[in-house]
Amino acid sequence: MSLVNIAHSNLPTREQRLGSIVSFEGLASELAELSRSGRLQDRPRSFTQVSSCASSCAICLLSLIQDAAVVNHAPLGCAGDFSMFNLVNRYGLVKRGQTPANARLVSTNLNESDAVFGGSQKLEQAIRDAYERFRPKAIFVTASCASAITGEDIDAIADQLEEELKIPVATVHCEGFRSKVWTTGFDVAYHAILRKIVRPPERRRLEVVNVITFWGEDVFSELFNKVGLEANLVVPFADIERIARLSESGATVQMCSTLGTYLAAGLETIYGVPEVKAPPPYGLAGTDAWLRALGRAVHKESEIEELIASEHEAIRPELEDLRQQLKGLTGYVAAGSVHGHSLASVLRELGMNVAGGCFWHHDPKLDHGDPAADSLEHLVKEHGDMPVSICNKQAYELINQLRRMKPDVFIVRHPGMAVWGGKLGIPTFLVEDEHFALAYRGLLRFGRKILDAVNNPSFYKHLAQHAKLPYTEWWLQQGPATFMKEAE
Amino acid sequence: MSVEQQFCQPATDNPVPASRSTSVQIRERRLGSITGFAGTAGELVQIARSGELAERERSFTQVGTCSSFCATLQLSLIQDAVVINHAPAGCAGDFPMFNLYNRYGQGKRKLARQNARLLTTNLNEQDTIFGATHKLVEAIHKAHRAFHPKAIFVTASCTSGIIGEDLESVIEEAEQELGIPIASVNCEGFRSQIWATGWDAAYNSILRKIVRPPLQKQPETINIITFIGEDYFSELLQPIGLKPNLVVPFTGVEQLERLSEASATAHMCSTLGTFLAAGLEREYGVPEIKSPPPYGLDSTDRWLREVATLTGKSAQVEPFIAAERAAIAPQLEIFRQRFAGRKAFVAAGPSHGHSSMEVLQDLGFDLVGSCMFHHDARLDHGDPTGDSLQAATRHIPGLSYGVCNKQAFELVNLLRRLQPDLVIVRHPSLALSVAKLGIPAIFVDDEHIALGYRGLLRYAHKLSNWLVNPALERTLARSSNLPYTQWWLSQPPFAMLGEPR
Amino acid sequence: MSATVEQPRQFCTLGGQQSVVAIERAIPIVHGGPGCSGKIFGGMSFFNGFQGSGYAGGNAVPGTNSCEKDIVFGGEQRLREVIDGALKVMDGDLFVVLTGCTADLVGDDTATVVSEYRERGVPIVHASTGGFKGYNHLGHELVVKAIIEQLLEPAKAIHPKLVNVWSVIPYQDTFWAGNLSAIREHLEGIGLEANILFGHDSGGLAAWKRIPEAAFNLVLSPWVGLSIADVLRQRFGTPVLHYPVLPIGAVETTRFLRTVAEFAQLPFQPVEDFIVKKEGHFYHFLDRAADFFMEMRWDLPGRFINISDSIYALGISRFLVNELSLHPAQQVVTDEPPEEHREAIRRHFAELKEKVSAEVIFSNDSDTISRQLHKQGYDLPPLIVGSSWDRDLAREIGGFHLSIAMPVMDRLVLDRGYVGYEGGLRLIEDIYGSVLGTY
Amino acid sequence: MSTILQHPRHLCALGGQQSVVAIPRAIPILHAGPGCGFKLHTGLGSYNGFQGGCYSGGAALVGSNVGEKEIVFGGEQRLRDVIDGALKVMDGDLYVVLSGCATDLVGDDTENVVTEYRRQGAPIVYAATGGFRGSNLHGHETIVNAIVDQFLTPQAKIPGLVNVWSTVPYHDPFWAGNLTAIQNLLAGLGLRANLLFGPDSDGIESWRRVPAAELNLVVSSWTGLSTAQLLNERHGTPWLHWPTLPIGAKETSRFARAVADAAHVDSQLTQAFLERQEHRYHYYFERAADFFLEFRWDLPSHYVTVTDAFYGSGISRLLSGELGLLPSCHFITDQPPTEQHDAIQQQFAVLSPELEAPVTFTADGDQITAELRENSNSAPLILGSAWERDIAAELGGCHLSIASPMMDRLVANGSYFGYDGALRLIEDVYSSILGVVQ
Repeated sequence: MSLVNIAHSNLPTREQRLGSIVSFEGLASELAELSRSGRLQDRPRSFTQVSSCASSCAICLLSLIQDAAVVNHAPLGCAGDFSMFNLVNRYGLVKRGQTPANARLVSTNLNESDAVFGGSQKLEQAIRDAYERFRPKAIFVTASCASAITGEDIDAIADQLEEELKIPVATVHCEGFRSKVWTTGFDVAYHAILRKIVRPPERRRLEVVNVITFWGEDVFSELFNKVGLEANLVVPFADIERIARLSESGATVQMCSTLGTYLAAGLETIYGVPEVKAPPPYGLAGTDAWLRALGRAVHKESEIEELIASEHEAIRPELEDLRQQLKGLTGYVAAGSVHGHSLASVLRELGMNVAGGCFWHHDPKLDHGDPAADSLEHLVKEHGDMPVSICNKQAYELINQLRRMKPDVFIVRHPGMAVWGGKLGIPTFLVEDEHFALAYRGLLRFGRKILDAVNNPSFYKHLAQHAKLPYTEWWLQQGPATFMKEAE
Repeated sequence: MSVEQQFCQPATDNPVPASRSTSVQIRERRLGSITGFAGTAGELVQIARSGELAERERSFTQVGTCSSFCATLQLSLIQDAVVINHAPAGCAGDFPMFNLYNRYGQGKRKLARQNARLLTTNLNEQDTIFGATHKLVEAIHKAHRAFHPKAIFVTASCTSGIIGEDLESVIEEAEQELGIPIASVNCEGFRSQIWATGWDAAYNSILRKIVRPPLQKQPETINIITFIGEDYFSELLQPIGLKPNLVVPFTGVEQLERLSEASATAHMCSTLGTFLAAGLEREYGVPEIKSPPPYGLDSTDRWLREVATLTGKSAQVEPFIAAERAAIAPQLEIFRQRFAGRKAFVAAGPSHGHSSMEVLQDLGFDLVGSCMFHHDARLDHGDPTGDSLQAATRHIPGLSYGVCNKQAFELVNLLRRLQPDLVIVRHPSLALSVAKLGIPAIFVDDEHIALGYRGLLRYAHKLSNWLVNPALERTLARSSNLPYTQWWLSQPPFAMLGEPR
Repeated sequence: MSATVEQPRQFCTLGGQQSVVAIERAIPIVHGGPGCSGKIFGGMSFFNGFQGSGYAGGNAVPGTNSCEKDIVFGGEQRLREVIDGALKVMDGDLFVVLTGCTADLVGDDTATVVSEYRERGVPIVHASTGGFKGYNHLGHELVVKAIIEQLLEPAKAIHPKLVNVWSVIPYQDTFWAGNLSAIREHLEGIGLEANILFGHDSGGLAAWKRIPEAAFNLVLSPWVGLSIADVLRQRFGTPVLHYPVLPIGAVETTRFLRTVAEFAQLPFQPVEDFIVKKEGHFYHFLDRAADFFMEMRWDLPGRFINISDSIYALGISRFLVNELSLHPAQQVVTDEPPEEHREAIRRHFAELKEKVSAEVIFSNDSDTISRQLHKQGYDLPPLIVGSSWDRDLAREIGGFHLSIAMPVMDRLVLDRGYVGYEGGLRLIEDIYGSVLGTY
Repeated sequence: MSTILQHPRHLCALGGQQSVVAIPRAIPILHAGPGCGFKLHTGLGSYNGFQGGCYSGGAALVGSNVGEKEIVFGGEQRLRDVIDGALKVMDGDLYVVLSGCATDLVGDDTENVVTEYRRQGAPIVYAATGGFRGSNLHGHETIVNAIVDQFLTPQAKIPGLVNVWSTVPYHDPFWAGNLTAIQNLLAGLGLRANLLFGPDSDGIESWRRVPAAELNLVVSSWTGLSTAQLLNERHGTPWLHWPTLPIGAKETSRFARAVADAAHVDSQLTQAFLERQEHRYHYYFERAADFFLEFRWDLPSHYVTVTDAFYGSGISRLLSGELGLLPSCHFITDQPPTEQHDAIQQQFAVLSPELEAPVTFTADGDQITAELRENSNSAPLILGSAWERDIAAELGGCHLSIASPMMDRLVANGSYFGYDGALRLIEDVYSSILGVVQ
């Protein structure tokens, strides 16, 4: 059976589709086992700090499509992250040698009277404005708590404007309250893309491999070219035409299967573009496995074997040296689930201990449902067990954990979380470019970065001396899971 | 060669310099130029014409500027050349300024922005005793390796001059080896009180080493000798089928090689270009436009007519003049009324200062006086029709007029008495002395802005912008303190000026 | 100082003129060629943060504008004329005659001429600053020593809290004015009276006359000023505290203040109270922006490169390493320190921090510098903190750039300073502003 | 605020959370959807000068993250859970509950819940800040007035104590530095500034002192007026409203004299203090005068402001009133109440008739861009948010970010207030220009 149904404008949340959870405390092996046996359950927290919502994830991906526009049907606060995506956009363009330009984002700026009398006219107006201002190839309408609660039929409006403007106008149901798992926002964005943008293939281009990713530097092309493949990075910084032809590629891979699971599964179920079902290419073992799976999918087994051999050879000396220097250091990882598993593997392969990991949520299965791609399983099998917390960015829990773990280095992948390591005096950095540690040479880059962080910790030491934590002594004495209720 | 022989060559009567000589005669001798005069414009014109113009030296002076500055300014903006300053590091004090000009101009002209190519041999105590030609050799090779320039200019300094460095032998050797023109520029600061001599020195090196005999004449091309202003000359020349060739800044060596192919040479300021223009006429028969530069209605008419006659465009020129005058008349009238009765003063170098005086009169200002940095009794071409001061003051020969190589203390004293509504300044950091008196001081950065007919309006527009809001001058006047004694401010402005020699 | 120089970062001895301009109501008189003073003004003041004329600088500087006559027959009479005029025309408290190449080469006896005036009671001194003698760093020291040796008398009594400050060079350091007043505020904060000597509200001649009263001389610079302190020790027996690192940010400033307090035997508590207050303020903002520093988004520079005078190269290196945990790449010292001081400077860079050391080269020639920096490889875009000359270089090696060293042609500088706790915050804002501004 | 907005410069009422974060040891508690708090932190705190999360902001923000269940069955129990936890976990002196769209729309009786806790003695107040209720500037006033209304008790007056209601924390990237600068200026006049926000505030103690002040100083075009009125009703404190941000010697001295008068400070002392300040200011101003004079010919002569009202008028009084530049147009982006528009227009009109420039009230990037394309003469100097970088480049002009959102600068304690602030602004403006033209 398929979870992908593009007849509907909306789709089930991760909780409903994949049984995903946002709270867990225990061993990685336990978590993997519970997931496999289908007995995994969420333990709601009574006390919480703010997390993130689907809206951010959706707008992030869509606002980086270079010839589309995004209309956020919401009060102005929901536009709080416009400026971030704008900087991501300008920055990415500069890195790609293009002139920086502002992102194409509009807010309908819902106010009190709209809340009472409805804001449908405003939405129509905003879509027309966006069309007039940017002449986009497509317009995405992102919903909000307010628009949903006041019960606006944004789908009807979108369809009507699509008629009028003769370009795809897609609704994106990323209302914040719908899901505790903000990655649901990726799913609804991809869903909109699958529904309104992707076309049936005109001709297959088997040498092209879709790479579902964020804004990181393109480290794939170099790798793929060596075996005669072409990397097609989506969605950020692609244009509508390129996305429309996703259906023609020979395979789909991902840098993080939490990110791309829905799009990849969609392309396979609807257009038969095979999804490479393996853990992402981080660390030697991970990269080997991932490349081999890709090799099978595109029938290039032998070329892949040569590539693997030569890359291993190329990095061996420095890798040995790095392992020597990093030996005995302990790391702690906090990131979105699969990418977090990847980073943990990388640390272990660099010869470091991993005190544990804190992942923002956990998907017991992915949309394709194939256990071969279980990155947590892979982590445990290849690199051994470790304590794991599942925690949707609850800083108070994280800091409680960190104070117990006392790692030598703290590696984070989410804005706002790194600072807590620093305030405890732990050398900490945020993995801004998600490809930084990717594949073989990434292993080296990442190792050097960690060395820098631990060799000069003065910033963190001073910060720890002067920073005041907003938490009570009482709390810091409690166990991290104190506020988790029993599963309902 | 003794210091005496080196510097005390007898003055020559020959107004046209022998351009094959590596050293240009200084203006004091060549053109009978002076830096001290107080009287009326009419008097100065008359005395200069009579050949009896004598210098009046000041006992007390403030610092001036030297030839080295002017020479380097022109040469450092040639895009594929390198300038080596054979001097102690301090003579490179103006490098940053030229660099800003360079990057700024490159931006305006859509060229890739790059630092100016300037080196100093950084002379030290040792070098003054044992000589430093070896450092010059090193510098030349370094410049060649780093930039692969099409030409190298070596500018002299007080130090290199006094210790008697033999630049020429070094240069000849290096030229042989590198196969590119290398020219010495004799711009030792102490040689002349008139920094404009530096232009002459720079142009002399260009005439000697760069300019080639014409391969094929370009009858449509007019050389324009200028600074870094925008190309408004096209406005005047294109309509009558001519093309301006702006030199020297922002050209390349190849463009300079072919200066000889133009059908005439004109100036944005005849003091600036006199040596180069005369040289091109003498060496290659490229006629020089003698009449004053095209600023102000009448001078522009005259200038255009002379250009047209020389290039056989007389038929086109008359209708063009009529049309242009008509086109600007209505707006010009509005400005004239706006500026009517406003008192203006000009402090600049001749002849551009004279041009500004004409422009201001055309715009309806009352000139209450002017002060120029020096005065040339004649120009290299020796033709009196080129007398820009006479042209500028033909209606107001009684205008009080001073010559003063930017002695701020005199200017401040003078302006406190005159209290004009506006002072046009055309030299760095003089504007401040004026503004501290609360008088609007307009520093004219782009010397072309007022050019021709439409320039009058451009200029007027800019002026009215600044005259609308003199807040800056007010702020300065409120707060500022001038470094001069009450005693001095109560003396007559030219009290420090000696009797004519 | 021998090799040829492309893109100079300091000028000649006559640059001492700007140190005179920096003294309140002091008037420089230049006995040199007509263009020297203007070039120095352009290079050190105007096209260096557009610092401007000041009271008696720029076009106001009296000068002899030596011409051939003066070269051939000597310029002493001409000098007398100009001094006479200056005393009448220029409204000043202290006159300093500086000689240029011309006068020094043809051997005018400027010293005698000037001393005649001094014997008549005129507050006038002479410094022989012919450009060929060295850089303006030397010129600065020559001017200061000239005033000390020719004008100052031993003090009747020593003022136990008074300290003479010899640190950044006026105008050579584009931020000297802000830096000196920051140094003053910090020293006063721990209970000393700082005799700053240069810049606004520094007291002019009166302050200089107090130099012999000082309890000690503070040389806050790797080497410039040490010879001044020597002269003062010999003449007045004033002890010296040499602190080579320009204090930027909390770590260094605190270390500096404690060192001074100890040397001056100040009461412990007030000093510590001041430090605690200042550190609290500084780290509040580092803490507030900690997310930013740690998240290192937008590839904030992986390595930093200083191209500046030893005083800045060292001060900023310590700051970036200590406070922001950045890592040094090649460092370039451009002020050509005398040989005897280079080893110490090398050592400071070698010991920036345990496990953190930097290679340093000494050069003031852009060609040499650029070749050296092109040799290195960079994982992430490096940050160049140098002069405006280095903008092209930064572009070539794909780095970020901030102008803080002479000549600064791309910034206007008024009272900005980088010294002390506040200065550190300012430097952080400027560095990351320049980085973020590129997107 | 009703029109559709491209490139917004302010956010929604829930943005008041940042004003709570700005109070030392105050803890905001959001009763809202899961993403609201972090979006607002991103837009106001992070990608706006990268000011950061500070003590209780960023990822430390407490929130009920209401989900489908709370939308359907109501979220009051969920809120109680979170408040219980917050009182245990978060080490604070004051707790402020802010409601968001979702909970306001479904009609949770948040006020009632919070009042229960306050009755039990918890230092906690409630502000209705559902995003649709207005901008974050309204949000700011809402939380301030909530604290005043629900928390303060009458106090005996303290001589010389002045409450400062001015720049809005985090929304103005320079708020912290500006408040410190105001404090220093008042200290120079012998007054004690009661700062309610930022590192120099005593947090809850300062707030308790609010009724004890002799004067409420409102330095802002309109935000804070309602607070001053409220305090006048409750505690009879008079107020001084100064609608322009004092930048530069002229304005700052005028401002200082007005404050001195209102607070009955000895005018001799005031005079002496102000003269010292002006003297120092003019030393640096004059030092750079060569530059102003020699470069104004070719550098931008006209400028545009795209800022909150009190920044715009403050800047124009420096640039036109002291530097002699010409305004080409002003955009007011903080959406002041319509009844304030005329008064604000006046603030721009006072200079001189020739210096009148059109004043437009809008927060829409598209309208701003369009109007700039039409009526900007030559290459303008644009002082606005980072959004204006593109249009500045398009018009070949120069640009400096001084308003939110500011993605191209990092701000620590930078400030444009007063004498030093003006010097700082002049440095920054011309440095940005010089960086572009060469």
